[in-house]
Amino acid sequence: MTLGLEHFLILSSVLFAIGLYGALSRRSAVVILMSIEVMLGAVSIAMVAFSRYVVPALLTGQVFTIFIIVVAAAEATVGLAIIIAIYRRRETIDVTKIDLMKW
Amino acid sequence: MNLELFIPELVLAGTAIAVILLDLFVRHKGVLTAISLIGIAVAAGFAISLWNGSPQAIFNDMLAVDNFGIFFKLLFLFIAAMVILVSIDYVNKLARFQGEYHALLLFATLGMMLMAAATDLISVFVSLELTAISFYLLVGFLKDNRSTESSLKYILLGGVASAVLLYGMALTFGFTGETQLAGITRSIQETTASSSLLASPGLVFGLVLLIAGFGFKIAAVPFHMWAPDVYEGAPTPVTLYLSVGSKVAGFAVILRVFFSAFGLPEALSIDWGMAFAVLSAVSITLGNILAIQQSNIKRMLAYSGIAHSGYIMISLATTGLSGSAEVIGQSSTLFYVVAFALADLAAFAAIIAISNKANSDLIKDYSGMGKRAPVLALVLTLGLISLTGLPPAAGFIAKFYIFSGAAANGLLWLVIIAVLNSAISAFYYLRVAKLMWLGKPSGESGVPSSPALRLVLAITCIGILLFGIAPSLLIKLAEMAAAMFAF
Amino acid sequence: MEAIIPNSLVWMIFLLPLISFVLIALFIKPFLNNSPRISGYITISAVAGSLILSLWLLTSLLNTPSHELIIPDFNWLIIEGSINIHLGLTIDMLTVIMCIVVTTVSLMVQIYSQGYMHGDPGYHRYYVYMSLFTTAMLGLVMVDNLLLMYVFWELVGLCSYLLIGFWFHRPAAARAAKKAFIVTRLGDFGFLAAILVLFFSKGTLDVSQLHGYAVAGAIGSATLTWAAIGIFLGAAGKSAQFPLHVWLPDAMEGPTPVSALIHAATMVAAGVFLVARMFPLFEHSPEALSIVAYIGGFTAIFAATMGLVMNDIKRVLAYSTISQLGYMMLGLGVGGVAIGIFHLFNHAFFKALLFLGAGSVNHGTKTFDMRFMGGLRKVMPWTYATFLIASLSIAGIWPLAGFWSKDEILASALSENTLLFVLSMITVFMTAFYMFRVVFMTFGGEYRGSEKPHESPPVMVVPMVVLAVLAVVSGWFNATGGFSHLLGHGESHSFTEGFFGILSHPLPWISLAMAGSGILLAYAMYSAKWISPHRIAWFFRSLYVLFSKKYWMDELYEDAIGQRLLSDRLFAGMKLLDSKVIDGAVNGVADTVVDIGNSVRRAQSGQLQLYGLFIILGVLAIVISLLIWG
Amino acid sequence: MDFNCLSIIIFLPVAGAIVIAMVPGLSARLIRYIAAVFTFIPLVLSLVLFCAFDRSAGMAGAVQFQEMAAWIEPINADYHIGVDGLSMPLVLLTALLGFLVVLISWKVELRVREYFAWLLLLETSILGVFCSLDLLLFFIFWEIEVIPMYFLISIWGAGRKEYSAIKYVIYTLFGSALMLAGILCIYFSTGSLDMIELSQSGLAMAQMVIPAAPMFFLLLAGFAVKLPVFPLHTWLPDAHTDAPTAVSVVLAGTLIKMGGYGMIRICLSIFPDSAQQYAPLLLALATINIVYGAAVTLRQTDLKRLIAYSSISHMGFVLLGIFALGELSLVGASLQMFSHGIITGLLFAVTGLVMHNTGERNIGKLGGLGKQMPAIAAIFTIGGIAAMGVPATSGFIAEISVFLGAFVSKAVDGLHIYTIISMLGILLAAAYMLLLIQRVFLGPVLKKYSGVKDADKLEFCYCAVFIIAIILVGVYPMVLTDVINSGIAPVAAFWGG
Repeated sequence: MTLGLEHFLILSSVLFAIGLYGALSRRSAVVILMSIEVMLGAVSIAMVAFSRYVVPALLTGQVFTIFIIVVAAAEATVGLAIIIAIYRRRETIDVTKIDLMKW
Repeated sequence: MNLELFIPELVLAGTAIAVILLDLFVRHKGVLTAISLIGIAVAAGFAISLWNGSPQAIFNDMLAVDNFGIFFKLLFLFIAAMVILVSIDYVNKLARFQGEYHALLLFATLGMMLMAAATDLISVFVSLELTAISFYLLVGFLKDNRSTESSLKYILLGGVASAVLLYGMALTFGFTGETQLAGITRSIQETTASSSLLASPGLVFGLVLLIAGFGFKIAAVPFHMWAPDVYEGAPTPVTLYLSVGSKVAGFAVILRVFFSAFGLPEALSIDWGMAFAVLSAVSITLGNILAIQQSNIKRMLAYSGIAHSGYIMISLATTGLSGSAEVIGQSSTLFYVVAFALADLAAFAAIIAISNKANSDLIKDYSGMGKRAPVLALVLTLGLISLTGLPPAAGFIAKFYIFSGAAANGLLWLVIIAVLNSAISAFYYLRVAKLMWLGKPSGESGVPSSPALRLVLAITCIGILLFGIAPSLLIKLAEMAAAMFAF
Repeated sequence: MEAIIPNSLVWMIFLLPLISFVLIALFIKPFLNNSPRISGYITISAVAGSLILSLWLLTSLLNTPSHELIIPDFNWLIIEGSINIHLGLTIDMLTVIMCIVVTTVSLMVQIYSQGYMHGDPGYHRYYVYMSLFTTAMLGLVMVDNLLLMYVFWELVGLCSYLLIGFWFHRPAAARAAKKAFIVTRLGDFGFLAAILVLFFSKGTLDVSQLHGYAVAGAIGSATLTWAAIGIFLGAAGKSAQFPLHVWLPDAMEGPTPVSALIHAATMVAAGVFLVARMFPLFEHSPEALSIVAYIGGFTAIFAATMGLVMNDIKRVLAYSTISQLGYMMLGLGVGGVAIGIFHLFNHAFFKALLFLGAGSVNHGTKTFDMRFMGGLRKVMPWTYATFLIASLSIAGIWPLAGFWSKDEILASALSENTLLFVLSMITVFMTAFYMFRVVFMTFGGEYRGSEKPHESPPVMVVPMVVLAVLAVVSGWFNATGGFSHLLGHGESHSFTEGFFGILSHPLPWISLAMAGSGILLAYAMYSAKWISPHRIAWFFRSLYVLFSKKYWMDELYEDAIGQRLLSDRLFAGMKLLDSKVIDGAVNGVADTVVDIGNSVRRAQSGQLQLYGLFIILGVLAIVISLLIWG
Repeated sequence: MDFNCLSIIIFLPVAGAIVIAMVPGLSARLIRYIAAVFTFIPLVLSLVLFCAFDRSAGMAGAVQFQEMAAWIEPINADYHIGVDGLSMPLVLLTALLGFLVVLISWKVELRVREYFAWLLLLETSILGVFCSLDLLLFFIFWEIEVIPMYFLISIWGAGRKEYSAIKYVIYTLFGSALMLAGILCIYFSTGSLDMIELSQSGLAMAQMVIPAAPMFFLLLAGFAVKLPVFPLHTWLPDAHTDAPTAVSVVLAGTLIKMGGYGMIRICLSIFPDSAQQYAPLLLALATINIVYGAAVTLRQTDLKRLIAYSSISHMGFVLLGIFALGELSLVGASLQMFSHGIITGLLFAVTGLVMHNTGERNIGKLGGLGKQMPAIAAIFTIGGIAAMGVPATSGFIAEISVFLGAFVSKAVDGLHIYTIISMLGILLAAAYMLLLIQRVFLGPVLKKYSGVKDADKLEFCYCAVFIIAIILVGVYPMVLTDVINSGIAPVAAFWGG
């Protein structure tokens, strides 16, 4: 069996779904942030796979992926900083308890 | 490559860095404000000089320099300047990190300018994230419970939305082999005849994910739920910037991406046109209905902003449905965002001054403001009138313009929903006005406002009335900016 | 006065009272409110001027072969191609007779009022209304256009309203005024509808043109009948014909001179005049004409029955008026214009006189209730004499005025319809009875009141004497058919053998016998006391109750229909519908929107993961709908 | 005319409003005088225009005193104003009431500056509606009126004033929202916003993307709310009940006339076929308006509410006249608009006096005031008589023209029945007006009102102006009908005169 585009895409979508599930179900803000990273990783896989199979002559997907990685890192940094700020004030990072503003 | 075309962005980036550095040395923080404003003015000057040149591409077709982009860039620069001016009154709450505050504002502005110019999915993504990350920080700038909570909600949901958007981009790329917007169109056109690309749900699915990702930025229902919470908790100038800057930038991107990449009727434009029409109807209705019961004015404006996104989406729907023959969809978007920005600026400027004094954003604390601060109350009223869409404010012409495009393109049902909702919206906008002019004042003292704030009030008021009574000029500019779409 | 009257002076007949009205309303009342009598002098001179001019007009007309004058008109409401209303006058014998009746009675009443209204705080206001009334009444009889007739028709109704309610602080007066206006307006509904029908049919409202069309048979018979019935409905309202008669007895709340002028002599007769004016239409519609006759005949006896039992002197007179108006309608219906109008002419004088007499009695005794009168013949001899003459006249005793016109009506009825003849014969008896019941109760016997009675001042007595003379002689105009001849319309059924020649027929003797027995019965019951009125009342107690309760028609109209059915049920229901259903729906929609908002708001729970879920659900929703409809 | 008379008439009041609002330190007294001056000049000018109006037959349908300037070129919207026979009387009426309400408001003491500023802005907006010949301009003026009304009712009103004010606003906005949709449809079917051009060529130049009927109804909705037409009328009693006197006068006098004006000017002129097709429906509603409105009026216990409901009934005559589609009926409808303006204006003004002087508005608690306030009673009676449509008042001429015109019009089937039923309205009108007069002014004098003030000189004067106008039109209707007919003739020509 050779690996085809669909295998990568299945992997990517499964990963994306896992990340999404994590982001929507876990209570810890940090875990949610990690789940988002998983989703971005899933996208990267799809991107690279597409690049490899659809336009093998070009590196568009790879370049895109690099940008994604960079941005994800920046986002994670900022996210963690915010989580720290929250923790300092409330001593919790349980997102279900962070619901001061609603309705 | 011609770097001259990129000077406005460079100036702005330079200013941002300069502000951070200067923050380390200067004691009088007013200098930072001045520098930021000067940087914005210079950038705007360069941007104006580029107006109406022939459209050009830079950075390997990553960015375009055309009237459309410049129109938005100037708008963002104007909004940024206004936001910086109103921030002066808010400054006691931001005392510690003024340099960062201004720098982040400038970076957000830069991001938005890039969004307006981006012509490649990669540059779209990067500029979007530049804006977003700046805003994540700005939202949490107060570091109190509400501000940080807003920030957390914003970044986590923003992350999810980014991932969704990216997945959409990936699918688009995968099915067309292009990240270039123009390339995507070309690819779709080429493959329409030969393969069943469009028949496969993959590209459509990608398109939907793009709509969702961008819908998050513009707070379209059902991707809107972050907005009220974030608006409420964020520092008010940031809320203002978020509601007029970030949202408008979102529309700039949507127009560019959807029209350039999927603008042809055979390239799904009917599909996304209808999708936006439905989203618009839902957004307008829900935004208005939910705004009625709000007790916090910022939250109310958040919901009202959702409704206004809905109105603007009418023009997106028009764009999608009218195809390439006319540009009224685009030009009406441009007019509307300007009118909306002016009205929101006016309202928020007044709110900043009042909430500074009253130390509250609750609507009930606006009671009797007409007596205590007649000028502020008047401006706020004018802003609300413009948001309601009553003449002689610019908001009326903006709505008229948008609706006229929609009515001409078979969206009469949507127009009727929209106009009826305008009537509903009067209910909650006027409620604030009523309270200010009819309510009993809770205190005797007036509300102080700085010259900077008064300048903002004056500019926005003049703008609202000018574009409400003599809108020709702005309509012409919008048409020039939108002309690049006609092909 | 051999010369033909100039056109401008014809206009002055109508304009003089108008000038008087404007003068008093705009200058005297605001600025000279404290000068007594001046308003009266102005009004009297204006009306006197109109009377003189009317007489001149009469002679002019007699000297004109056609007995008609054409007066050039003014444009009033002209919309090219749509409507064309000119303000013009039609001057024929009918007009002139009416003018003379109106101005004569009005003049007498105005003079009388100088005494009667002396010292009343509303003195000037009284003359404002009176002048306006005279203006409007003259306008009504003179104009040549149906729409303009309607204008003045309504204006006399308005004056009637204002004058009935003259003493508006009395609740009864206020109520009566309102009732009068509304009931007559019910009739005007028909008049207006007739105007619409005629205008629709012929595009013109010019009276002489309409006559022409009617005579030429150019109006469809159904249209003609409906129009005639509509007009008669208006006439019935104004002339208090059954079933719209209920307002007139209550209208006696107004000052008595007003009752004399408006509610006896002129305005209430306007209905008769209207039918006479539009007679060519009725002539060509037998159905309408017989309706007029039957309603008139029935009203005559119907009102008379109620007149039998009233104790208020003015109310007796009011029912008598209704009854006599019924006679006039009957006369129009069975005999034609001349007969009806001749009775109108005579009735105006003797009935005005009766009312002025009643006013004089009231002036002396301060009451209208006959149970507190009696014996006044001694203290008020002039009043007694004139009242007696008028009573004899109305009872139809030869050779007084009432005899002549009433017998003509009876004769016409006999030749047309036996039933109506019998009814009107019975009415003759009743009329004589109730009138002499009044005479005996008021002037006969001993005084039963507490106030010390006295004769009225000359300013009141002189007009009564003048009217008494007229009440005797006015009937003689037609003793040889001269009056009928002048009016020209229709065949005269009357006996035109002259003053004594009429007695050669059997009919006058029958009617005289009926009248005589009525008088005799009244004498037996109220003067000689041979028969106790109480025993009679007890004997016919069911009828007595029926009459004295006025057939419960007031209760039927005001309580059952007006209040219970319409106001409390229908209108209240509509109000409820308005506030609960229609407005309630509006508020309900608003509340629903807010409620929806409140429940949807709960989704915004502050849980960011829920928000994220909505993003995903949104995506799925779009995908699914694209798959379905895309 | 070189001199832009109409523009001056329209914008002088708002200029006055700006002066009053912006110039600091004005005393209340001075503000009143400024307001009086800035409304008196437009009144004089509109009288001049009314007299200068060319009534000759050759000018039938011609729009006079036009002014035109390019405004929003990209969407073909112009600043285009002018008057024809239809709008001229309404402009005069608005200017007249504009001045009189300043006098009526002379005793307002609360927040005088804002009050007069809003009042003057309101006048400009109404004048603008009647003069606009461009649909967008028309709509803008139409909408501007909402804001002053909102504040005037909710600040200076009484009772549930805020509820009533917002109800008014929401109703109006819903109506105008639909109207806006209609205007957009017209614009995109024809590419024009010019009302003259549209009425001359009708929808001939349309590329019919949208059928005419929906456009007709969208536009009609806006006008129907304003007129108001059953069942969209419930805002009116509330607004009137709680509005200050002067605002009631304007509302009844001119604002609701915008509805009737719009129907003739837009619905009838641009959609003659739809108007004819749907006339039976509207005639039925007109009949309901008249009879039902009058019936509900009879049961009212609040003085102002009663008169408000009577307005609903009276405006039914306007609707009847309009959709009978006959020349005379349309003239009658226009006359009725004018006449109702002055009659109900007077009634509200004098009702305000009664309420102000006695401090009571419940009819059941009033009584016998004829003795204590004879002048007010006389004025009210004259107004009431006019409202009943008694001849020699403008009310009679208007109603009789509507009836005659509707009855003879052959444009719609069944008009006879509608007209006859509608005539019940004047019967009921007599009932409620007389009942009102009886309960308030007649009957025994009540002790509790001893010493109440009667009308003073100023009050008497402005009432006199109303009365003179009522009688003048009633006695010599040609003073108006000539002008009106020159505007109506071309409209009526659609259905064969």
